[in-house]
Amino acid sequence: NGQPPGKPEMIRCRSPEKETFTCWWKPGSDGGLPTNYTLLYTKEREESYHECPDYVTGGPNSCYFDQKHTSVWTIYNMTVKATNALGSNISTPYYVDVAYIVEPNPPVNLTLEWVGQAYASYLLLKWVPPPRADVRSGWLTLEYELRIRPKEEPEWDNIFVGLGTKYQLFRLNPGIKYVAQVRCRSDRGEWSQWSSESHFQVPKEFKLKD
Amino acid sequence: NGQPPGKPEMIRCRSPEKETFTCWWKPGSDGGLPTNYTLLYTKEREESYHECPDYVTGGPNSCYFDQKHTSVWTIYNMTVKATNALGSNISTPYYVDVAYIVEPNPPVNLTLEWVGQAYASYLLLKWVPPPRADVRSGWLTLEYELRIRPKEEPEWDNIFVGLGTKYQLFRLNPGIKYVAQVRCRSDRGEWSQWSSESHFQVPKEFKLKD
Amino acid sequence: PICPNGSNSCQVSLGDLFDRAVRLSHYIHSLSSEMFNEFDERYAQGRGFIAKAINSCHTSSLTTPEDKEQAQQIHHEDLLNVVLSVLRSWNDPLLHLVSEVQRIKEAPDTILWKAMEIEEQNKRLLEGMEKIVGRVHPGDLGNEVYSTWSGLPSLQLADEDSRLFAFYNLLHCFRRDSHKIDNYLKLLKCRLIHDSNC
Repeated sequence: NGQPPGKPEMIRCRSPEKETFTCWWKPGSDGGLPTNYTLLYTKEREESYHECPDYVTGGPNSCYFDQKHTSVWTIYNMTVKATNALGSNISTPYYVDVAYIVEPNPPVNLTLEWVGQAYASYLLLKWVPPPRADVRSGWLTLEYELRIRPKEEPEWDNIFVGLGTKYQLFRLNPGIKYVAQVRCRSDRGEWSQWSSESHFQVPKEFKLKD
Repeated sequence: NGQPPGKPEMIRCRSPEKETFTCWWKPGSDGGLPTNYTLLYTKEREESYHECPDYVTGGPNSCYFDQKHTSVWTIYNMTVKATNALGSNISTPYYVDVAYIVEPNPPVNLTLEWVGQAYASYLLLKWVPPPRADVRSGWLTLEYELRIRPKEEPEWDNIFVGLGTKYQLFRLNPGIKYVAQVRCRSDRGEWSQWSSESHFQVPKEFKLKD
Repeated sequence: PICPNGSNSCQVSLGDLFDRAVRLSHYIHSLSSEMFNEFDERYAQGRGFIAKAINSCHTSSLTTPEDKEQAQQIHHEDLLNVVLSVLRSWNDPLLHLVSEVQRIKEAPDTILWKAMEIEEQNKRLLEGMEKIVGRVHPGDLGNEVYSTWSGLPSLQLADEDSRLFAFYNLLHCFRRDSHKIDNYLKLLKCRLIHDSNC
């Protein structure tokens, strides 16, 4: 007994640094039989089909494209085919432009430092781009967003920072403990995950300038 | 009496827009006699010597090369010769490629405008590239940097803006007077001088989100 | 979503192609400037290499615009071909640069990493330029004109001064040519995509 496999579906592709990328699919039903999956893709204006170069690196139901197989100059048209003893089923075509699927890894080393000035003390937040991101001169231009909240409060306050990797935060309440995170995105892609949390206790006695 | 002139020295060349450039030299001692200076140069891929086309436009001890006499990605080998009644003295050869001596004039028309929004008011800073820089055709590409500080504070806060000519600044202290300046550079060249200062007083009564 | 109506119109726009090419050429020029400056500071101080580097780039046989007027008068197809020719002329030397840099005494990793990164990104930019040329004037992959490079033996000379000069000259020439490519691409992008109104 058993059935031909259900229709698989491409669900997501992601590139951490516009140099490699990974795509994932969601299998359909396997019809109760051993089913295997083949990902095939063509590039813009090309007739020839290529098979996924690496089914392993990206984990189950995935295809990993290393630098050699990654091009930012073309659109990929990919389908995944499920096959078992009783037949096969192909996903609807899925189009990918690597420049639009960039989701960097989170920034690292978020540090919080209190700068007490006579006039306007502030909290200086500093961080570093994610490792492996060739961001120095613009191949991957990263923008940053901060979020901060008093430790006891649920609601975050989001601050879009832009290109810089530091930020001065004025007008914090004395004596309060704050939690902060930072994330980044390539100007055309998705936001990264938030960095790990950093904590800071604002000094009690600093004079708040009226 | 008197002496032959001391040895002059080429000290600096600068191009404001990669279309013309000016070089300056430092005279040696004039030996107590009237001394005149001649700048001679050769250009890569050319055998012949040329004399400075314009000793006036760039001010004393200078040579100005207009568009007709300016080639980029070409090494100029120049020397300056001091001559008086008792002899002459020649500077050591000075090599320059216009591609690497671009130092633009400062940006102009830096305006500061308060944008009061329900959720987050901000200061909108806008500016315009320096007049003679041809950014429109793409011949020159400029990056910008802002600096801002409360009028009473000595320390500036520098913000690298990148290619844009406007910037939104959130989180300013209500009622405080701020001073801002902007500068620019071309690709890998020198930063321009800072623009003239612009001042702005943040409104007192805007609702501060706690 | 990209390609909403299926694959017939499904391609990266010319504007996006130029955007990526300019971003890459800017990055490559930045890397080449850093590499040249690093090498110059570490190995070339006081050796007068600049004087010997005049008229010594293997690409100087290629006719390229040398000022704004020339660059604006040249037809865009010809300027695209200039970019292709200069890029192709560097495939071979950049490949050898990566292997030969490893033989320089105490060459810092940063110079080696940059040489590898530049060789990789230059190939990527050439792929993009061939795509752009194919899009701007289909059917013509650009004349296969480029300058051959015969500098490998000089990178392997026994005499250290001569060998270091050979490296200096190669890095000096690549910094110059990568700056030309970056500049020409920014001009082309403004002309073809933004109607000369960047």
